[in-house]
Amino acid sequence: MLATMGLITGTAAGGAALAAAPGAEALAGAGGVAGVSVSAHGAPLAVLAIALLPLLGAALCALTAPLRLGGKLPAWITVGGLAAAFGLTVLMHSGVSGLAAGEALVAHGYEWIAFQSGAGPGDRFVAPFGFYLDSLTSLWMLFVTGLGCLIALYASEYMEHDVGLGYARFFVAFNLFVFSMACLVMADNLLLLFLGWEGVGLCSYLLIGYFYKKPEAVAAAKKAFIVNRVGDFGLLLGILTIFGVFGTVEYAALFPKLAAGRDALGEPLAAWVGWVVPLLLVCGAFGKSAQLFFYVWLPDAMEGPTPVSALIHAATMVTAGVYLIARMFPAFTLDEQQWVLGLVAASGAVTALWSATIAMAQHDIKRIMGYSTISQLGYMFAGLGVLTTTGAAFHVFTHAFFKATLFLCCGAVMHGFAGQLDLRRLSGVWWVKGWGIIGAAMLVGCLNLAGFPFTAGFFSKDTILAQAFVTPGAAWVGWVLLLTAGLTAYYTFRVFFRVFVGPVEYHPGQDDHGHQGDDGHAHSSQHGHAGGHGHASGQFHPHAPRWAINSVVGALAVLSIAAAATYFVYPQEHGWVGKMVGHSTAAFAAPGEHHSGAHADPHSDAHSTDLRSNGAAHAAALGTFLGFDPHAVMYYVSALVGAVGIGVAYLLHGAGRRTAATAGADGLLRNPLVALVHRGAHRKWYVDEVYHALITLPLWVLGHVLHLVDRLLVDGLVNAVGAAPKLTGGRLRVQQSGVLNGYAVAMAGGIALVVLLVVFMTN
Amino acid sequence: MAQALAAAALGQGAFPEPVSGVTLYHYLFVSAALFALGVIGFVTRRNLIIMFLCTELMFQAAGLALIAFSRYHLHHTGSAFVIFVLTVAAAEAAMALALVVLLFRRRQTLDGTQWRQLRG
Amino acid sequence: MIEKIQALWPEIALFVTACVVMVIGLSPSAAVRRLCGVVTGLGLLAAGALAYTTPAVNPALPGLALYGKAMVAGIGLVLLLLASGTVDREYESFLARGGEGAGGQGRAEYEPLRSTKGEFYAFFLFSLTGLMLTAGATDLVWLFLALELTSLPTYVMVTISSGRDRSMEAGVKYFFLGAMGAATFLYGFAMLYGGTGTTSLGGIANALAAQRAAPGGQINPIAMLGLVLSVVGIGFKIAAVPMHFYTADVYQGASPSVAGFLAFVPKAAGFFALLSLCAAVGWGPTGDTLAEPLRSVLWVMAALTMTVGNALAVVQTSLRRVLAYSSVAHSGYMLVGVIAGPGPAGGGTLMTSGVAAVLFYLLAYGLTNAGSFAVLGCLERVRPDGQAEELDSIEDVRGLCQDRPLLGWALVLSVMSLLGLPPLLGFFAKLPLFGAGLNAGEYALVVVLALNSAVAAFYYLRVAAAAVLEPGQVGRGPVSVRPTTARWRPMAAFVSAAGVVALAIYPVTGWALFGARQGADARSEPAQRAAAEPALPSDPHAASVGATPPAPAE
Amino acid sequence: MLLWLILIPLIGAGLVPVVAKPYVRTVAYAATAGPLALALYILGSYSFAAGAPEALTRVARWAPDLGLTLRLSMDGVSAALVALTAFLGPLCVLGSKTAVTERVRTFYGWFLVLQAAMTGVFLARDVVLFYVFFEFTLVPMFILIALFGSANRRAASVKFFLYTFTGSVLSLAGLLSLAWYHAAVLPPGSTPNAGTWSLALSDLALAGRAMPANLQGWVFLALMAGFAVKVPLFPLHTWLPLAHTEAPTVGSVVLAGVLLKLGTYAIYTLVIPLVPDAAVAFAPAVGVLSVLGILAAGLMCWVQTDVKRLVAYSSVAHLGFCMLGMFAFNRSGLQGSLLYMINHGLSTPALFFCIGMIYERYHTRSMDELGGLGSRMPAWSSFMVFFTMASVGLPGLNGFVGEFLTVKGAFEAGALPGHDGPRGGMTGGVLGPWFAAWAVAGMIVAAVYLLYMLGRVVWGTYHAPSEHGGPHAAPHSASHGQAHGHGHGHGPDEPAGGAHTGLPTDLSGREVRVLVPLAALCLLLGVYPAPLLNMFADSVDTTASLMQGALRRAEQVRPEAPEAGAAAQPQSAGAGDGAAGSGAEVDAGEGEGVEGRR
Repeated sequence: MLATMGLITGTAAGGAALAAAPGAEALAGAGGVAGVSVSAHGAPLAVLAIALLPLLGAALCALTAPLRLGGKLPAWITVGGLAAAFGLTVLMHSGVSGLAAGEALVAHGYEWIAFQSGAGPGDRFVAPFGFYLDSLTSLWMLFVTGLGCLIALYASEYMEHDVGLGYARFFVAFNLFVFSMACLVMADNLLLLFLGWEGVGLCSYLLIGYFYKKPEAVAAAKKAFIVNRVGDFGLLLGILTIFGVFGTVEYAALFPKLAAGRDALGEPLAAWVGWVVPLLLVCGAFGKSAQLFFYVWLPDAMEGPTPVSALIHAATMVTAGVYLIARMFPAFTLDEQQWVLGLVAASGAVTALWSATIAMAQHDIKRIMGYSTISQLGYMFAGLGVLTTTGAAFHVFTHAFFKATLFLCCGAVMHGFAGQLDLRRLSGVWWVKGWGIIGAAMLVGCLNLAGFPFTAGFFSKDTILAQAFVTPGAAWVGWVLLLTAGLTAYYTFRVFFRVFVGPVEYHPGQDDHGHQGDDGHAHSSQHGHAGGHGHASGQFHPHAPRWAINSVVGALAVLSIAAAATYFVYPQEHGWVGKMVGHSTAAFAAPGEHHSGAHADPHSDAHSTDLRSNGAAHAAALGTFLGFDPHAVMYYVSALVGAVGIGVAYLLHGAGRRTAATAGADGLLRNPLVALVHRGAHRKWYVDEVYHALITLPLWVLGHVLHLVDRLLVDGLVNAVGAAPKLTGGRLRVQQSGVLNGYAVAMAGGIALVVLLVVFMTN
Repeated sequence: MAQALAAAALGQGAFPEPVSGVTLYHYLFVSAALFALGVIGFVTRRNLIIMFLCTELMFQAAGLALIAFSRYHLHHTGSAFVIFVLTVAAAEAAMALALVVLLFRRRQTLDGTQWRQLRG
Repeated sequence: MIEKIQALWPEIALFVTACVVMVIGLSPSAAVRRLCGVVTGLGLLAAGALAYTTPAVNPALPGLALYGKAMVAGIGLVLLLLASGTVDREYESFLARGGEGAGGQGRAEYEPLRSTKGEFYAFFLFSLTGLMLTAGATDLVWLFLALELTSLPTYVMVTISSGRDRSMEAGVKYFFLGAMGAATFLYGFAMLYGGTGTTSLGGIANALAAQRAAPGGQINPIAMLGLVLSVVGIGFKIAAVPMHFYTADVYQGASPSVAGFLAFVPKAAGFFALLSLCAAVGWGPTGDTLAEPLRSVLWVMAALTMTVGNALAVVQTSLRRVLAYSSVAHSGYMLVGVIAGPGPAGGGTLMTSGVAAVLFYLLAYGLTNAGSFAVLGCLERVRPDGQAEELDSIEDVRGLCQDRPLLGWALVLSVMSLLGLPPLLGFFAKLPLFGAGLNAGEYALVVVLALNSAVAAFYYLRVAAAAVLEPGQVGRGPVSVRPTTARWRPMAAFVSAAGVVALAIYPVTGWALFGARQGADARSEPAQRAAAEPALPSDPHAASVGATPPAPAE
Repeated sequence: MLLWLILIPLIGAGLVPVVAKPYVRTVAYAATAGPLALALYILGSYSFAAGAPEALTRVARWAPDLGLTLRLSMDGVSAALVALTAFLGPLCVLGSKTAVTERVRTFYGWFLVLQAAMTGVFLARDVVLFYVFFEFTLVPMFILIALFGSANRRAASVKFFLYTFTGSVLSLAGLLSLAWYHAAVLPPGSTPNAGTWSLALSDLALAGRAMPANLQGWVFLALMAGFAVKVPLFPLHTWLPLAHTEAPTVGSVVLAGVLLKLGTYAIYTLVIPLVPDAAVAFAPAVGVLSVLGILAAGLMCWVQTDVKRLVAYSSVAHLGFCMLGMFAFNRSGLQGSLLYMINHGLSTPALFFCIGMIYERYHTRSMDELGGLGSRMPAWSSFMVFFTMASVGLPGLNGFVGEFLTVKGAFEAGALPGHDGPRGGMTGGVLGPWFAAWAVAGMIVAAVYLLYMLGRVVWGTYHAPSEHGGPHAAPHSASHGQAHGHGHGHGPDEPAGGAHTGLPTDLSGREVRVLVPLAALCLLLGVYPAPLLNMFADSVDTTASLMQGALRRAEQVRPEAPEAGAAAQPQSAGAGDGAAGSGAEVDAGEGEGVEGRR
């Protein structure tokens, strides 16, 4: 691995100085990136260090286990490495932000897979290990490395029960995740993206299954990986189709061809390319981003340690699908009808609503956050589908911060209350001593998620909502999303009102982060908290978060508020995120954006690489919100809807609550119809059961049937053939009676037959 | 059968002058009959001596055919062959009788089917 | 006359030796009697040397006589090692002990009537004489006499081989069925003579060629009937279906040493005779096919022989029967070569010549088979009644590789070579059969051959597995298997095993194959041949004998 | 030099029975390390960019009358496979130290013979010499399984021997029929050596290509009868799970690592170049069988309870990818297929090693009896997860590159509708996107069963058969957990399998030394497959050019169908099993697409 680094960076530091490497690389990278922004298309190899630092971190963390380097060393390695990577990213961002729209830097490491793939001299398949840097990359990498660094810091405290081997394992996977995510985001070709794509899947698998003694965790990990693989099926086929049609998987060569609508030979594309390729890519995106039909893995993924849920299953990995679609947006606009985008919008809206309903009926606060993540991802997809890549990316950006905040708060609660996550068994946490910062941060997160006015979440959600009403034919998407916004506000504050405010009451959880202690792990004896998590609630003392958790949560809360500010930075380009997106391949002038007074931006058309006649066509039939300009009124509408949701939540769960277990909503459940719906939603609409019955079980049965067929029929046939000589021999053996006359008869018969044969043949 | 074969094969029906009344067919027929009798006897009889005599019958059937052909072809090759056949037959007879005596001394029977220990 | 004698020097040498052996075998002096084996060996060596003087007697197969005789002498030496000590073991030891025990008298007198040693070796030599004569046969009369000379002594050898009931039973079956087979091919010879008007093989070839060349182009039905009957009758010698029934019973009943002899000598005689007959018919003007329906008969015989032989071998528990049925199957393989014929005129290598393939296969089979029977003959199993019996059941060789590694591995090598497992001799023998079969266009037969080769693995593997895989018996309870007193037999096994390996290694293979090719060469063109293969050794005869070091018997 | 690659193990095998018992393993080390050093030297000092280097070709006389020559040569493909064989050798010796304690001489003797024979297969350039080595691998493997295997070993070994032997005898007939055609039918002068009896691969390749199509078809079937069994191509695979399950660890390692590659290598070297037209004609059928194998074997894996059997079935699925890529006949597919051979030869043996280590400790392979080893054996578990991921085809590890390229090859071996003529990456051929799609679906199945295996063996709560579990199998009381609280990282001093195994709970240093080189190579080839790709390039280029020619010929022969119904004949036949219904549209396009190729 080190050798690889040396090869890539071309510096002596990579190969030789193990400990000094991160620092040296960071410095080299800093200088390099800063200097490069002037050069047009080459980028210094040092940007590769953004990905390779976490990889090095993973290697170092892995080494601590066999070397028995105790303590929190892995965490510090991780935090340091990620901080350096973040620093590099910032430098990279400064380099990239100077580029003109549509321009990108390419840092070419080495040729990962390359060979002559055809007879012609130019027929080469090349999938380099190289990075394609434009503003979209930069946007994603900023929050990937930044959040990664913060959450690693948080995890250093959160995971302290596991100091020992598990600790190192956690941080190896954590680092590996950041590496994979960096590859995914920064890849300059689809195959390297696929590497990252599968890599994050692996890390997700390893981290969900971190508490591997819990059967649920193992099952959840397996489920996550496999469902993701199903999505990857589409992605891989999409990559193959793209190579088949365009003859390249490298962005730098691919995007011009996509823009021109020409295939590898310079001829116009067949019509099917316009929908097959996007459809296949969407399949991958749905899998990774837990959209309709594929979302089932994400709630279960909450079995993983909470920092993982925050980083991977809320902020970064699950937005990879959004990134993919944004990155490959030119492919989505190849088709005149763009019905794949319509599909994306529809599924996004349905997913958003669907999972919001489930979230309303859950009791596990982490699961509620999980379903809320799916729901918010639905928003993002709907945003993509209704042609506002900016809105989608902005929502990704804001969501990353506030959802991370929410998760980390939930994690802090879980950490402090011995794994207790049931909102019926916790109450008034904010009022417990030492939980102030957490409570405040939770409030900030909830406000964001609920779309409370002037929070970042409010603006980003609003962008999508408004555009949904503008884009022709997507109004129903807008209504669904609007409804979902209300539900979101309700379930978010349901959590807040029940857990963080109200009477102080808590019951500790049943386990210590899933460690049953039936093996050689005995963590409790190692860090001086023996008994701290005693299971008898009588003597239970919540374990208040210490500096690392508090500071990270606080910082994130602040950031999630601050994210709103980016909306106002570049008003001509729909905010900072809009500028970033607008300069990248995802640039797309959503229809009607220039109608909006606040966002009027005629320039955006200039960035549109491939709109061709579509913009005009759409402009003819722009939608409205009940006759109003959606961009103008949506602020008020969504604020109203959010407020209603919060109000309902207060009425049902906040007002007049005496104990943790009861709330005003309980009365509602006595209504049989409500109870029925509640049970359905609580059981997640039985989707898992349906999947099991329709897919898993039949395949499993098929496996058994095949195995039987294999053993009885196929192998039976083989054995029958094998037994044939024996059977024949057995038959023939009867003739070998040992009787002289018998032999004579047989021989005479043989002679007679031969004679007859001759007579027959000669006549 | 032999008649038909010979007719088809040799295309001529009669011996040269001295024995013109009797054709080659007749000899061949007798020879074939002898051979068939020998075979049938060999497979049906159990007495070793009779069985051996049946093989002698087959040998002599061949001898008869040889002589007939020898006459037919008007040279003595076949006749000479028969002399050798007789010699060999005699040698076989000697061996057969020795064998039969040996076997009889062991089992006090001449029934060939009694020897069926080896089989399968 | 003197030319005829010149062609027969090896046979004369063997005949004379046989007479000498018969006499000295009756000597009252044990030392002189012991010389029987040695003299036999010397006779074989002399015959082998003299074989080199053999002229090309059969115009259709000029090399057959030379190669055949040389090979017979060579394999004969191995068989002699194997045959040593077959008879009179008990009697000689009885005499050596001075008549203690059975006789009861204080001092045992040598009774010539009770000794069969001289006869046995003489019969051994007579049979080989017949075999050599078969190789050089140019006339049906000669062929008939040679075949009978080959067979008649073997009847006696089988019967006296072990002095047990089973030998008698084997003898009676072998003799009576053999007589029927002999009568069949004799009748065939008669018909052949009738259909062509001559007994000379050359004459027959000319007559048949003329018949085919005549308008209508058919071989005379009588001649064809004769040919087919001859082939079927000779099928008894090679143990081909439908004349194979005796094989297992006889091989099992006879002592392994004689069974090993039977598996080679009559078979070789049969194939020499078949080749001579088929050469007289000719494999067609271009050397591709035999005349119908002879080809069909041979085809069916070949296919059935391999299949039946293998199928029967699969279900056996007696190792001797396994080897017997496998010998049936091997005949079937070789029949493919007979059908294929010598291949195109001047056609390159052994791989296209079925005749050469058969000849080489005979050499390989004779050598290998002698080895496997030798291992059986080296050991005896003590039965509960105290009687010792040479090995029979597969059970008896269990763990042999651990108990007696040399013998065990010799058995495994032989068996694997018989299976045709590369890189052992059997593989290189089977290879030309494949090539020749394909060359003759007999694809279906080649597939049958291939599948049968695979079936053969079923039982050969079982034997080898029993010897290799099973734990040794020594040191685990009472051992019932012990070596026999025949001291030279292991030598046969070792020589065979060494040959199986050595013949696979260049350049030994080259010599042996060259010999086979010489033997098969139907169109003697020495100059051309020399040009084609400049670097080959000039002494083909040394090849086939060379693999088997001369070793005196007893 | 090439001869030494074969001779060193053989000499070692000769020494094993005669040296004193303590030195047997030393001899084995030397005799396996020798070829490894030699192979490394060769890899280091020769370039395979332009075919087989002159210095690495050796022709010696053997049996001229049979046309046999001792013709050895080494091109990039054989170099890689020889290196793989040599690489696994010392690891096997190292890995079997505690597993094999009885009949040590027999074991190592035959193991060395096996090494020599396998190396010989990759070097032989004379078809009969090839066959000799090919067949002779059976004997040592038979003995290794039959003597050192587990309970049902005898049946397994016999089935292995008979099944593969039966097939390969037919292959011999096929090879010889080529030689016959070269010698007897081909008019002299039409190829350099036509009319003479030759068994040289180069001569026969020319002969085979000159054969009429129907004859090629028969030869193809005969050749495949042997080689497809060895691969094993579904449904000829039934010997494999049995053999793997019963074989000793080293047997499985060699079986999966190298022996199966003999089949694919033979198809690559002896079938495709020799009878290209028949290969094209049968490619759809082979493609369907490969895909069926990938999917069916994958599903069968999923329902196994014996972990070794699971991995064995996974080999069937994996080799399906290999075959699929090979019969795509384009550079991607061939490169992928060759790469897959190497990669499968690293990751699957590693898995077998891992399972073997478990078997040594717990004497069971049943996932019902044994599981949750993650807590007991963290180091082992890490390796297990690593190699499983390599096997799943995780990008960045070796399995992915081959898998991707084979699928890519299969995808491109067709045409995309709406375009006349190949586009971009498409090369045309008789497979196509639908084959690729099903194969990719197989990758999902691979994830399912391999994670199922991990979930049962590595994750979950620890359980092991009590009678063999050693001290750790004691009741899982809390106090017990506490007592071993620190045993986590320093397990090596605690025996697990009881005194009779003498093995530590987690991996010993020796076992780690076995696995680390494999892991290192898995990773290296995953991130930097270029050396292998470059080594294969020349050979692949030759084969691909040849096969594209054959495809063109097949195209011309094929009757011109009037309309879009011109689905390539084999295509529609091949896709008939599952892709047919929905694939009609694409098929139609392919029919048109393959015509106007560059």
